[in-house]
Amino acid sequence: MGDLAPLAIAVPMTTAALLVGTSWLIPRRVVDVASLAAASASAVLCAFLLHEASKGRIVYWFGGWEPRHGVAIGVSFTIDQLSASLGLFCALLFVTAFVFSWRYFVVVGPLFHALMLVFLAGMLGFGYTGDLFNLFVFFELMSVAAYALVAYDIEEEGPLQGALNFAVTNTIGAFFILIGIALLYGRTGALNMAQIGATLAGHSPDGLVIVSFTLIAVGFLVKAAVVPFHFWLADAYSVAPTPVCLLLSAAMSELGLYALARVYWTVFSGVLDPGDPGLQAVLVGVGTLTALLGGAMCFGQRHLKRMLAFATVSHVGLFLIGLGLFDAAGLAGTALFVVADGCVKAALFVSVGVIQHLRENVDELRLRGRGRELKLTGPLFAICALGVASLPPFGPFFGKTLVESAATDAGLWWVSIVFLLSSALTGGALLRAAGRVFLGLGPVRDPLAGDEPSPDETDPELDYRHDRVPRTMTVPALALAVAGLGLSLVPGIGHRAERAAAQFVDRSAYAASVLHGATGAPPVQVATHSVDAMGVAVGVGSVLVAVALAGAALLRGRLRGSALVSVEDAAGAFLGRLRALHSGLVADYVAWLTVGTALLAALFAATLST
Amino acid sequence: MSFLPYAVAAWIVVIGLYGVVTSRNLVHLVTCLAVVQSASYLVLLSIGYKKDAVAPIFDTVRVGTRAVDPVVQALTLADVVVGVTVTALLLSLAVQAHKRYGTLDPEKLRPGSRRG
Amino acid sequence: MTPKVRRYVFLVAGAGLFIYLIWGFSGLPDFGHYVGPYGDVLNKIAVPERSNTDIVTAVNFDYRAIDTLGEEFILFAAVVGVASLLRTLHDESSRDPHDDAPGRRVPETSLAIRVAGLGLVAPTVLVGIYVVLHGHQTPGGGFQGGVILATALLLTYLSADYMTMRRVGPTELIEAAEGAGAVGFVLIGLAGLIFGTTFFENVLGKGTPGQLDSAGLIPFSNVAVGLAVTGGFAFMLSEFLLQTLVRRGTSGGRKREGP
Amino acid sequence: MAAVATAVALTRDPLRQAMVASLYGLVLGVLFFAFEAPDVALSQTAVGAVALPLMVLLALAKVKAMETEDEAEERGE
Repeated sequence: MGDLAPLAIAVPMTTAALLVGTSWLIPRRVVDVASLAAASASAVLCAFLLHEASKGRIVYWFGGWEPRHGVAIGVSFTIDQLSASLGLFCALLFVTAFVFSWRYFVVVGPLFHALMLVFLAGMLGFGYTGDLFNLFVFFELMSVAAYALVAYDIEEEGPLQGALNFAVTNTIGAFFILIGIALLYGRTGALNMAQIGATLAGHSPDGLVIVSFTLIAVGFLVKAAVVPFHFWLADAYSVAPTPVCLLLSAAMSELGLYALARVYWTVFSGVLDPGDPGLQAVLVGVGTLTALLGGAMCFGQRHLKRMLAFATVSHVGLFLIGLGLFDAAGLAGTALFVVADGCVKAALFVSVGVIQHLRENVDELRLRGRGRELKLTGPLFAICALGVASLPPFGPFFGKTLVESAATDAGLWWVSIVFLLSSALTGGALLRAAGRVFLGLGPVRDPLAGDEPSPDETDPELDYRHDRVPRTMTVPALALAVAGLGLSLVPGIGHRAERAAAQFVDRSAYAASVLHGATGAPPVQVATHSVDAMGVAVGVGSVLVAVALAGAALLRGRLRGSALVSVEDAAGAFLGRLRALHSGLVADYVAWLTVGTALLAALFAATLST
Repeated sequence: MSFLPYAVAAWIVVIGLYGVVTSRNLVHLVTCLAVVQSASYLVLLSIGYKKDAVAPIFDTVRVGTRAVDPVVQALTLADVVVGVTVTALLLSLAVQAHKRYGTLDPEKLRPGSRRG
Repeated sequence: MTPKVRRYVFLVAGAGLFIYLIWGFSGLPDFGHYVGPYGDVLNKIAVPERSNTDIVTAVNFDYRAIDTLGEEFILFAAVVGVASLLRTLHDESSRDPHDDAPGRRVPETSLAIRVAGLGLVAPTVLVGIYVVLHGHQTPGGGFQGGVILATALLLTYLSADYMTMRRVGPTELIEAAEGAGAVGFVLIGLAGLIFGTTFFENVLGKGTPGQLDSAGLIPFSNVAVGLAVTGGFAFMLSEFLLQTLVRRGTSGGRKREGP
Repeated sequence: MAAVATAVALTRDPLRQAMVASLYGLVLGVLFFAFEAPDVALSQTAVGAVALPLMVLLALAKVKAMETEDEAEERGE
């Protein structure tokens, strides 16, 4: 069954190449059907792989080049439960994205579908590989496909700017990763992650190890859009076609963090101790900053896609906190949170796509009350917004509360407050948008969301009016929402995640199964965390704060004269200043990237070197 | 002397980024990015280099002769192709930007300043 | 940030980055004294086991073939991306190719230069094909040969004109070559899976090292990649060329922007 | 090496920069030969010294063509 691993990427790749090679022969519908079929086939293969991986780690050596005396001479796919689940998640997202794009574009050649399929292959390869350079190759594959997809709508105003900022910053990130890999290769003479990890383990960290860890981390954090490397994200997301947004937001940022976790646990955990308080402090600190800044920026947007983009940034910060705890419990919670939150955010993007399809606009203020007739999309959007605000007992809440309890166990009780604030800000912004768009609540002007004319007022994707929502759009939205919200209700899911995480963080077991062929079954006995009263309180609290924030923003006309006004003015000024930082200038972004790298470098150098 | 190639590579990274940050022309910016990327070729090949060794090609020399590391060369080869494809994609973005807005200056391309 | 502030900010951060990189590089073995197991093992085993005298090619097309597959599709994605980006907008019309595109001073090319240029095409193509086919023995292979072949197509343009190039390599054919090369390489991988046991496993006889028909599947991989690279590069270059021949229609262009 | 790279980054005019970049690609190619990496040298020379500058030149030609056309339009209107 492990033989299926290469097929999962070969199927979409072959389909993409065939579609382009024969583009003048085949009609649009064939392209649609073929790409949907290819994505579904990949999803089925991924499901088989997950089934197989739950029995033991799959190690697949390309070309049959197995390691000799502990020296890897080929490239392996190393698939454990976590990477297999992530692969399945990505493949299923692609299936829904293809269903959604069925009726989405008026004119669309095979180029879009081919790029999407290559994007899928890139993601799967990225998740499955066990080799550091191969990871870089798939990283680039994913990136290049994403650049082209973001810029796909060339007829419109925004995309070029967004795609350029995206491509330039991420190319620099990829370059840093490669330098980091080169340093490791120079030290260990290996590219296989398990082998590098085995060679490094037991030594004390020196300049080379710290620098290469920093560079690799920066590269992945750029992709994950962690502050201050996040600037490109809102520009790119706000202009990308909706099906692409869905994938970028729900899968690509998360894959960046996944790679950071994978590389840390397999390569660096033997030399940079996971118990090191400095390491934890840096990552949790950066995550906190990202969560709060993203949340604030999210509340300060009126462009719905930008709003969701900053919600993504904020949640990426929360994920980073989860990973930054450097233990299995935090990782398990993060994994569940990633999947649930990814589905919910994808459902929200699809809902925005529906609005855009019908109203040719994605500006919250301009859309005021224009969504009243949407009897299905409106409630769906609102429920998903509540899910984002972490309403118990739904999926996002479940993942979050597991991370919170892991953090409390690690002595970081204040992490719960960060989670509460981030959920409240992002959920509140979305609830405010839901109230305004679907119920017509609130004033037509909103200083918090910015009064400057929004740059992309014209419809970015379609140039004529539709009055019906095709089922190919509502079904994916519903399916995604149900999957995301209902994840927590799957029996035993928490335990499964914790087993997978425990398997993920065991570096020596990983190395043994990769280099010496030991079977790597996930451990059966793990400590199981469950939802506690504190967690429920935080969840309910963040929902209440979110509702209060949304209410305050929508009812502010009636609150005039109260003390709230001065608070609001101050908040408006603050958000305005924050927005000004996001200048849309690629040179600024690269400068920030350099500053961020230098700062992170200084922090790591100060905390890690002995 | 033995450290020179690495120092040169670090310099190329920084000077290339400086070019990117101060660029007033997208085509110029893209070329500077290509310069940054070229530093990685230099680093990789420098790492695999050995003194008094031959190229890892054994059509005329005997197997077992001291040869430089072939892996870094394969990686660099891949990297060169990746670099040029990304550059090509960026260039076509720049051409499109110019077609749309009539300028290659990133300052003039930003959302606020392009109207009017 | 104003350009000035940005420059100062960068100078400080860039200096930090420089020092940091130097700190990292200083942990490497001295230049010229590298000892790593991976490359040495491959240098030892590739000739006897793979009958392949150019080890770099063996690494690219056998030991680490999956990297090359990924890279092939990076090229593919970039080509598709360039195609989707530069596809002609509705408000553009193609210029009559005999018209001088402004800024292009080619038409005065003298006959002698044309003949010389065209004369160069044939040897360049031959060199390109040779480099592709002998990749497993001597320096070269699919990438290098492919780039050379694509450049030969460009030479045709530079010495003649764009129309000739269209005749030599029509876009659909180039696209098909790119697609076929990419599919071909996946199929070579699949061959290993079907006839052997794993993806990219060699399933052909390996022959004698140094012979053209040695090294099993590697020469075939080289041809597939050569095809894809030729197609890819030729496509991108010709797409850029096509751009210089496209002009905005009088009705459209940037007048669409702004409120 | 470092000097040529610096020259590429600091040449502001993209047309001249393309020429310097081509030289830079060639220098790198020669250096890689010296590093006993003929495979890389071959592709670096083909890509860095020829293909890449060529693409830049073509992109610039396109931009130039558009600008000339704009000026013509402005004069005409």
